Amino acid sequence: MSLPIAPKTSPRRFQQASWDEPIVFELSTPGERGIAITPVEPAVREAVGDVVADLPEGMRRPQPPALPEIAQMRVLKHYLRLSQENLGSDLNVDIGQGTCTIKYSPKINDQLIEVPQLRAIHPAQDPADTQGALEMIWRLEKLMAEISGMDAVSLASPGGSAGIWTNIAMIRAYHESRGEGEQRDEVITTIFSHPSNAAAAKVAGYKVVTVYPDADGYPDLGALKAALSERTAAIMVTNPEDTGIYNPAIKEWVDAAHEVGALASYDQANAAGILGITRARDAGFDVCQFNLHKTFSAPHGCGGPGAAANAVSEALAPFLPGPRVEQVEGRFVVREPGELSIGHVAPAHGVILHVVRAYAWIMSLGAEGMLSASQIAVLNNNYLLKRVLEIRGASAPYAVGRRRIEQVRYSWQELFEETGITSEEIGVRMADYGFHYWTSHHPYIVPQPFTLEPTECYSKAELDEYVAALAQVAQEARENPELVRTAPHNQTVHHTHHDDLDDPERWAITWRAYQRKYFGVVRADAVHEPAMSTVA
Amino acid sequence: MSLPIAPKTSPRRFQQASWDEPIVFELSTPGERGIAITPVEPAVREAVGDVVADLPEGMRRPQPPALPEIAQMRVLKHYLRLSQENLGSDLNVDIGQGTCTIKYSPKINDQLIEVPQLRAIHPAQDPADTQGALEMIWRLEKLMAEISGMDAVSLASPGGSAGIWTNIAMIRAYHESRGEGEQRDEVITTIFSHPSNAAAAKVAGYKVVTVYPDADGYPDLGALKAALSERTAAIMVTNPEDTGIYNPAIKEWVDAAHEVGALASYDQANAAGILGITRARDAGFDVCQFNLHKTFSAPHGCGGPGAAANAVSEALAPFLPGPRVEQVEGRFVVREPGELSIGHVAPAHGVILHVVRAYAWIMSLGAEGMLSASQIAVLNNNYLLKRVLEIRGASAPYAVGRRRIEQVRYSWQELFEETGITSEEIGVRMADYGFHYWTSHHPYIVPQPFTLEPTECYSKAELDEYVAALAQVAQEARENPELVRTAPHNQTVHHTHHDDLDDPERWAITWRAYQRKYFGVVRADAVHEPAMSTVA
Amino acid sequence: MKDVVTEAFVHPYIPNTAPAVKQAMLDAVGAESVEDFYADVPEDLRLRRLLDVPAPLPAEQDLARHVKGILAANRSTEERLSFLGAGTYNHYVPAVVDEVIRRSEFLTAYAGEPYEDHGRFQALFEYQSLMAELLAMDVVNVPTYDGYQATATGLAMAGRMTGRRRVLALSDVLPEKLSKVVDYVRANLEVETVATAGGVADLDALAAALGDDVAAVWIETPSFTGAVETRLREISEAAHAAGAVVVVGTDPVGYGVLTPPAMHGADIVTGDIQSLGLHQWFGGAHAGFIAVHDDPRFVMEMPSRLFGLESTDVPGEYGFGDVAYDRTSFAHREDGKEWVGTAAALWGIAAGVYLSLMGPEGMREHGELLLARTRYAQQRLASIPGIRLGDDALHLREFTIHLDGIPARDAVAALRREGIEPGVVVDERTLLVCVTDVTSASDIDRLADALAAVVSPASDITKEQVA
Amino acid sequence: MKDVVTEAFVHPYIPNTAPAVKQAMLDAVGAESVEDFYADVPEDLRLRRLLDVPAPLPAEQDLARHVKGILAANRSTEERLSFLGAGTYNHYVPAVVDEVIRRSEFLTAYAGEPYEDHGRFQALFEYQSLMAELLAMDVVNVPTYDGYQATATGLAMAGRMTGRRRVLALSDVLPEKLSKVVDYVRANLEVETVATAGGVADLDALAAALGDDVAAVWIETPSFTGAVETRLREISEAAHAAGAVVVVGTDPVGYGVLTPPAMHGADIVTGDIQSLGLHQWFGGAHAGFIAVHDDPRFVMEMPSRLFGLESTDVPGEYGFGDVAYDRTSFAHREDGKEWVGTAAALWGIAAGVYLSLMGPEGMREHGELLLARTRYAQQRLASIPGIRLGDDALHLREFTIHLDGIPARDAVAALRREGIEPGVVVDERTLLVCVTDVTSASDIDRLADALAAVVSPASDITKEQVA
Ligand SMILES: Cc1ncc(COP(=O)(O)O)c(C=O)c1O
Ligand SMILES: Cc1ncc(COP(=O)(O)O)c(C=O)c1O
Repeated sequence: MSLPIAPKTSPRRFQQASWDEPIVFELSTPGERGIAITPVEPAVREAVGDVVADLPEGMRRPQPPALPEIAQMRVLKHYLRLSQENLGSDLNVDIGQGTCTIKYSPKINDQLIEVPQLRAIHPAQDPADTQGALEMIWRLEKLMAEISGMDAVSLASPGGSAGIWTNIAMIRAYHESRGEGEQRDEVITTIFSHPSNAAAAKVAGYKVVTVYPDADGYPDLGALKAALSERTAAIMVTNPEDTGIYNPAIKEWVDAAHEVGALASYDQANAAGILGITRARDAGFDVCQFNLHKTFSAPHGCGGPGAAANAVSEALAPFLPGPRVEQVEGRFVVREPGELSIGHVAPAHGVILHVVRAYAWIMSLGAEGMLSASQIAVLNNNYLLKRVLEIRGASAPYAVGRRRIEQVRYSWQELFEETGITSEEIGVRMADYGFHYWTSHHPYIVPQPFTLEPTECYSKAELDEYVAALAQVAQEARENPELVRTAPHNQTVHHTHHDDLDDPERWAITWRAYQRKYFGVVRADAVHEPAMSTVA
Repeated sequence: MSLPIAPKTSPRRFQQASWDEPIVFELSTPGERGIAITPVEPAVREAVGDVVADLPEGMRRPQPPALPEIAQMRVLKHYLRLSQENLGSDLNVDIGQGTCTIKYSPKINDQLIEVPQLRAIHPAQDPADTQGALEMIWRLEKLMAEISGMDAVSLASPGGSAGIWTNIAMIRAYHESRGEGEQRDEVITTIFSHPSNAAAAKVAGYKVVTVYPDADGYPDLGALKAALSERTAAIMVTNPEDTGIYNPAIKEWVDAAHEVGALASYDQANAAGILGITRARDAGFDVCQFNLHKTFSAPHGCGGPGAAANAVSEALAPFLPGPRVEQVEGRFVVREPGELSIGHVAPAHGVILHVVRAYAWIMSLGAEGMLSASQIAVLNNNYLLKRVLEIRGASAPYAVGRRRIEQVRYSWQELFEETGITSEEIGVRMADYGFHYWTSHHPYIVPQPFTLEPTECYSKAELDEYVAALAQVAQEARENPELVRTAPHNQTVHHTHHDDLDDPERWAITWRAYQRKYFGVVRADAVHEPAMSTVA
Repeated sequence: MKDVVTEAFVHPYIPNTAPAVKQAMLDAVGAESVEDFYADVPEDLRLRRLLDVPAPLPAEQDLARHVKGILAANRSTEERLSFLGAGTYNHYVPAVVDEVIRRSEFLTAYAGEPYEDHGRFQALFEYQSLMAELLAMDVVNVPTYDGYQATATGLAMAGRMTGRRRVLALSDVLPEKLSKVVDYVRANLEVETVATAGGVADLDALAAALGDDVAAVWIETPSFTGAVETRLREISEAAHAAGAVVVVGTDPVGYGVLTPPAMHGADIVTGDIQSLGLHQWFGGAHAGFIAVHDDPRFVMEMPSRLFGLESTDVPGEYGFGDVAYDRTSFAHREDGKEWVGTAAALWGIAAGVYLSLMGPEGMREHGELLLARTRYAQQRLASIPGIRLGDDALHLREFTIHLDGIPARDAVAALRREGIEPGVVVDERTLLVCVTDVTSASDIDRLADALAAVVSPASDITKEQVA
Repeated sequence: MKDVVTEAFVHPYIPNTAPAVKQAMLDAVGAESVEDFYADVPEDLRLRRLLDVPAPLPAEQDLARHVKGILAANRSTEERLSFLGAGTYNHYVPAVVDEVIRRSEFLTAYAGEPYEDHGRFQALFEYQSLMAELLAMDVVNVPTYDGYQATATGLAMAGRMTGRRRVLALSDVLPEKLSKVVDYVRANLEVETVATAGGVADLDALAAALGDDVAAVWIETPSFTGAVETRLREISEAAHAAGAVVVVGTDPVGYGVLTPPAMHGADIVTGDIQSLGLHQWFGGAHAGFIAVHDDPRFVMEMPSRLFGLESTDVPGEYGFGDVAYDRTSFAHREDGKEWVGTAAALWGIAAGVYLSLMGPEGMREHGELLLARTRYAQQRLASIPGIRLGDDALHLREFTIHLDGIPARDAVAALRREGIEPGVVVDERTLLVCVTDVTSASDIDRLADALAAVVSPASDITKEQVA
């Protein structure tokens, strides 16, 4: 063959890197060193003697921990190889982490946080030396207040669910402060709200009531009203819900909650479709949280760190966690949490890396840009909806014929009925074309679900390529189901057997446990019996 | 299947990432932007008017350059994907770039050069503001003087071959300064010295005489003596040569050159096996150069930037390129090149990034560490030699039974005779196991050559794995030659047809030329006839 | 109402703002404008004005200048000599750690499957495994938010396991951590603080407080003041005798030389890994670990993800997956154990790289260095007239000093004027001083000299007197 | 003689210093000690002592502190207001560029095959292609060292092609570059400097100097002083009429708005890409390009590697390879064209990423910004009594000013005291001033005010007077 080169296929031919790397312990060679430690200074040694030998009885570790011994380059190589075996959103068209709002995390923002003036500052330093960090927090709080319409904001929560926890912790404290702590022991959520709303409420001691949608998939106002009572502490809802459907009666929901004395908590983890369109305050909410690592572009880091902004009404402001940053005569000062505050929810001021990233993202876009981001996210989503529905076997249950906001929960039910191929299997096969997708949270109300959220960050060409892959896999499911069922074929590893993962006798959660259970290799420092065995 | 997992194979199962990426131009969508430009300030606009419209006749580009229009995330994604399709030494056991001395480039050194106090300084700044950079240069020059035993050092040359050029340029200036410029018009090198010695001498106007080794592969002193005369300007030799053989008569070579009034130039691009063992000065050399990107660990950057240190005797010091850094009363000052200097060989002070990296590498190791690095590099090499020779079909021509220094030029001649598989084919197949190797420079004096240089940076386990892959491929060559011949199978792309690359009618050196030649797409700004067609 | 945004807005982060593409997409879906998509949002909830935020800086260089300009008001601990700890520590972070966690593939990944995100699963399984060796326990979670959360969850686990309500806190706990823990568990548990004696647990007080209503005995070691609990074995035995779970909150930095709590009978060991390869980041980069023995009664109470090893269709290939996924809120909403969400996985990878580099020797030497410098700093400061050590306990990295002649705040203010942060003010007369591998002997000498000059300006303490 | 090194030395960069492994390897090869391997090095050439260098800092944190400590003596152009150019320019570098060239896979790769190093081949082919669009030429090399080398080689090519010896340099050339070029080509070519008129080529002088012994007419545009050659078309015609090759040395930064030299008849266009996405790095990060038309007479004279597109066994797959490898010194030693070696490939990738980000609009706006700020700076400075512009030519980014009342060095010294680097001293009374996208209007105003105060302390020039 010779030039010219034929056109490329669509979807692309993809093959993920596969290094067949051993577990890091297997790279160990006795005597190797990964890094040298700065020596104890002779003057110190002379002054203090042998501090290890002097340790009290039983405090000196009898044998060194069985960490591997590996020279530096090989440690690096190992982890770089593992990194190539991972599909970050910088490499992937990452629209299949539905509800998880994968945006472009601008590289400049990563550069900005790496300056020593952020990376190497300590929260207890003289505030005169951390004015820049405090100003960042103060500025982002102001921006979040405007974006949400709320009165006060805290950036202390170290994740979206952590922010939900902060919401319910404040709500609990609020009712307690009014003497209604005992009485109000229920929280209402919807099944298409993120599970952390239900789960956090439970941890806070509440009974959780879950409302299901009406036949069209819209949150059921009647069902809510039936559930509300003077025992209700709060409603905790996501909107648009995981289906991408916006609750048109959201104000009525909030009003109904308020009518029984309950508060309304808005899980705005993902506001990517409605920034500058509508605000929590406009619907009457008392409290909401945004995920900085979703709507505001901070990267997801394989599952954290994340960060949330909690925004509240004036009535709830005293309950915000501390410390708080205030501006006094042009200087930024730190205030410890007050009487009513729920206290500290995490170390220091929260995840400052994401604070700076979110601030930079907002400042790059401004009001027009954020509005535009929402609009394009929604355009992308509705464009994708159109294209996906053109694939035989795919459907978008609920609200048929209506538009969605920023995401859609789709179903392969028809395809499944026709071929027996599940959504999960399709998801695995999709990654053979270099695309990830996720089904949905449990329970699978939507049968054979898959959830796509294109955000504003992907070009039409990328969406088209994604859809081409979906269509291709659907066709494979019909024509060559075995190919789909035996996937993955082009990824780092092959079909994995998950049976051992649920059996305590067989699971292997660490290398150490694996060595012990399967090879009888027991570490010298092994503690054989869990001491707590005295407990029934 | 279930736990436990079977042992891993050796060599490893490897598959390189393959994204089937289009050419960047194919990602273009009209209207997209990769980055926004800071706007012309209104005050400026008002003061200067429309500077583009005001350009003189013919100076305004008639149509914009046909660069692609791509949003930022997609540009990033494209290049990240390409990066995964490349086998850097951070990921590879890169001992097959024989003669190229791939060392671990410590990550700390990359961090150190990224401080604004290095990255954002300008060579014409007040020297008071660049004392740190000047001190680095000064310090590394001192270290290189000690390492080479020479009297003066310049770090101005931006690559190893550039350093060789600097060597011959100084030699030429030296002879000219003594009135022997005309008379001395020959340079002698050896065939196992790096080709740049021959090539640079030619550019400097010299006739090149190449000496071949004796039957044992040692540089032939008799042949040298026969070639030397009062026309000889210099001998320019590498030692150890590309074969890994150290010329035991190196001092006799130098002495013989000196006897006829010629200078002796030592290509020490690679001194990785002899740091702290023996020095250029000890053998009487007048000038030598080291590659900072080889022996001193600076990374190779896909083929540069590189950097060289030129070290010279006192007699040659006045000929060193400028500017020079000197220490005067504890301050570092910059001196422009003097009368005899060959002048500037590159912008400013040379490749400061590599200066700092090399300095940091030396400081991490110190004298003991450098010696140890040499010794282990040589141990690794002789260990590898032992193992490779255990593979049927592989040999190490010359100096049979003797040790080598830091590298070996091997031969697959036996295997080739048996199987018809060439060394080049074996190299391609090796990369199916995740290992690169390179054959050797031309001409292939050693038949079916391959050149391995393990340096001090690889563990025994890595060397063993490399050899296992070599043995595996040799076996494949016997048992399944087609498998080898049709390689690559596990790499980013497949067997490539090189015929078009040597035909001016068919080669495609740019996308633009490809579009024109194969699709008749001619850019609006195309210049149709090379204007120089008037030249015969 | 009309779109408030100008049609021509094109931003590098938003490809389909390119006008022709945008129009083509609207056409493809049969929409007049993007307004069509918001049909479900009632008009009275629509903002219908631009958000009132500052003018944007779409040019990256303008943005960078702006943000750097704000951050430039900070002075880093590279510019100040810092003895600040109290939960956030200034340890050296090897360049390789930064390199790995900067990798796009790790930094920007989220929740892919064990196939195309094999690297993440393996790196986190390795993290779990490396921590397990350091702690001498067989099960470690994928990191939760921070040490506060880890300990809070450790106690909540104990509550669920025992069905009891009392928690005895035997150590001095960092106040912010106590605040979090108490609020987190208070729906089910009451935390009772048992006063310490000489900086460590008071075993008599423990004996008096223990009973069959105690869910957990909670030890912090090193404690808030850096005191290492040396009688954990006795505490564990007492607690176990009462049917209580021993929950430890710790910093793993010392376990290259110190005996890990599991070897003294701890059941649930929790803590923060900020010391293992994370920068200080203004206290904004923490991650929490929870370690237990390989006992399903414990494991099944853990809310976090646990990555386990598995076989694949290819012999010799390591596969991974979620162990006992049914524990989690992802699987069962409020019926799962607490909740799981985006927590701190990247920091787990960082700590894994850190421990891979350090190895046993590195952790041993590092632990010894910290012990030695702590002791040296104690000696230097205690030798200053007017300064006493807070207690005689064994300390790692941190310890308190009492200032006789000057309020702690004043001492801090005075030393800040010299570019030194001498420690965190604990009370009127007490400072919490921290030394790490980054704090050299001469740094400590500088602190001592500066403090000496402040607390007893007349005296002239020099280093020689100490040795 | 015995090994001078202690046996116990273990370094993180040298795995096999681990004693047991080292011994096992010695045993495997049957060597007593590493000394055995040096049998060919005569004893009288052996050093037999440790090198006399400072004590090492094997602990990374100690090394980092030491190196940062030295570099801390520098003051960056982020801390100073800089108007320095003269070949090294302070342009903004997008973060994405840094991200890509930091990638381990690119940073540490070298010379792999077109298979497992496909990414490098494609990225550099794309670089060639992007540059080709900017320059409107069909062939661009994989970068050589820098613009000095590129132009030197461009002239050498002309020499080989024509077999002639004279080169006419029509523009003001950066002295350092002229130094390099002259020494590089002098074995074969004589460079004659033809004095400029009004900052640009003197066409009458050219006419007088041209002859059939002229190999090349050499134009620098923008010249050393930033002057843009506007009569290149006429120059080319004259040169071609004489059978000479037109070699241009340029900075491609302006070709989003300016007509590229090829469209005015240039045959070989050379220059530096430092302006396209490379930081200043003390002048240590340069790369040179050589562009020609797709004509084998030119292409076959290029010494650098040229990556070309190719088909593979798989339809639709892009393969790459070396075009006309036989040209090179790798293939034919001294019979190749000059030489090829490790040059500046990574910077080519950087520039490729930069141009991919910029696109046509970015380059257009950027070019306009530079023209506008240059003009603005000229206006502001020229309006200061005692300051005159060096010439009336069209300038891009740089221009000279003449100071009537004060030596240039003194003006520089005075402004440095205010943290301003006003420009490069060209001669007694002349400064070369440079503005870029990083130099804002207010920066220029600050320069003007500061200069005004120095050259005519009495006058009080304010910005208003200019507009
Ligand atoms: C609507 C909603 N709420 C809450 C969360 C939880 O956020 P996090 O993962 O940060 O805990 C998510 C994240 O996916 C979400 O989509
Ligand atoms: C011995 C020797 N000399 C010279 C060179 C050329 O160095 P560079 O590639 O930096 O031009 C090399 C590089 O491979 C070499 O090995």
